[in-house]
Amino acid sequence: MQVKVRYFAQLRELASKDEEDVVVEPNETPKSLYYSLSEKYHFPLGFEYIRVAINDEFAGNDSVLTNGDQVVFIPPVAGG
Amino acid sequence: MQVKVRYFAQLRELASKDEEDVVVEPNETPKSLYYSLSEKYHFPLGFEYIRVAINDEFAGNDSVLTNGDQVVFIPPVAGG
Amino acid sequence: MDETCRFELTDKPIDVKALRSNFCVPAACGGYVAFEGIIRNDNHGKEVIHLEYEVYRELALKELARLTSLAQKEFKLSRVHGVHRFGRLEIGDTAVMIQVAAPHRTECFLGCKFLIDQLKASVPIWKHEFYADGSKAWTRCSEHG
Amino acid sequence: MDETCRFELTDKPIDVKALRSNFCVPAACGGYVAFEGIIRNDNHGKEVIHLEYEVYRELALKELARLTSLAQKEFKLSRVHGVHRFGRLEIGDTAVMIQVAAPHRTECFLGCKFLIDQLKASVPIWKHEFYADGSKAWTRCSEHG
Repeated sequence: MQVKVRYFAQLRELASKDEEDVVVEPNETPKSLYYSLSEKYHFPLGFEYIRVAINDEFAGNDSVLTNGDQVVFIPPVAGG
Repeated sequence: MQVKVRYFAQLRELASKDEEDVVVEPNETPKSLYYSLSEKYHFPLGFEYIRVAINDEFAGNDSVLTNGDQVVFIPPVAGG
Repeated sequence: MDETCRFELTDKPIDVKALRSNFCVPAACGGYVAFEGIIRNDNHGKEVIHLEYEVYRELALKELARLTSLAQKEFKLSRVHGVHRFGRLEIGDTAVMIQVAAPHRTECFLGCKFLIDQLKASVPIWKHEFYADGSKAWTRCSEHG
Repeated sequence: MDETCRFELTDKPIDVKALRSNFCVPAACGGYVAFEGIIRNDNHGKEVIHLEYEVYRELALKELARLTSLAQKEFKLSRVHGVHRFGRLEIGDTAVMIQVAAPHRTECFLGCKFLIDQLKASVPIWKHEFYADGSKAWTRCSEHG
């Protein structure tokens, strides 16, 4: 199965792209996906600093990805 | 000796004047002056609701009036 | 009190847009907070038609200057401007506007709230409310507002 | 969320005077509070030249709507308007403006502060700071500001 990952802020810079399709295992969790991308792109932040959004909604850390999901890993925010 | 009393808000309305000169005893206190005016003009507020200003400065309740002082009895304020 | 902190009295309408324009936020400031107190049409269930503020000008200006200076020190405000109107005001008119700027936002909120709270507690200004039923009253409250 | 409460994103300069004009304070409201977050020239001692805000638009708008609705209920606000800018901003530019009106002033201060505090904590907006020494950084802080 496949999900679309969108990147923002420092993760976007490190991945050098705004988004990409990624093939994942059935029942893959955001955490394991994050760590595999993190290895590829050298993301400096541990998963404990990341919030996850799936299909433009905040998602729990125990979520399970399904085919076609859009996933965003949200590094610490700094609006205002 | 004599002091000038200025009136504001409901005290001004009840006294029907903005100010007046009042003859007082030497060592008269704001409290005794207030109660004598209160009797004359039927001020409804006890002295415990009043703050005193002498010569355009807040004054303590234990102040003593001196000749030529300007005295204001300040009913509860309601700015803002 | 230096020029960066000022609190005035006026008998003219308060032009909040002009006052915002004239309030220059220093480059070291990340936060700005403004409070406006506006005449509402209701006080504890009585319909207010208009009202009149009366002020003991000499002492009010001294007390406002003292509070402004105190707020500046206490909350490390870089700039404060306040103005309170007196005379006759209609529903919807601005009675008071307070603007503050500071490096950080928390101090802006605290400093601005301190100023309006203290103003209501100690500055010799009185409010004469005129009601729809023809009655009128010198209001006293300061806990609501 | 009804029309009286709105929080937007924009890539245009924030015109605080126009926004104040367009913010109509209901007749039952005695209090109005505005917060402006302004780009300052210094972050923890480093001289900032300019910065860029990046936003995850879809989720940011949802989260801002949730917070605005929550603040309205929690603090009984009659009206809320907020706007956050994104893209490149210079020193002195307004990054965010939040206006609230309510019957009483305390709720105005609390509601407005709640909104900016929560915005900084949870809304997916990021700040890329560019410094005088040529370096740059994605800032993280939310406790100061």
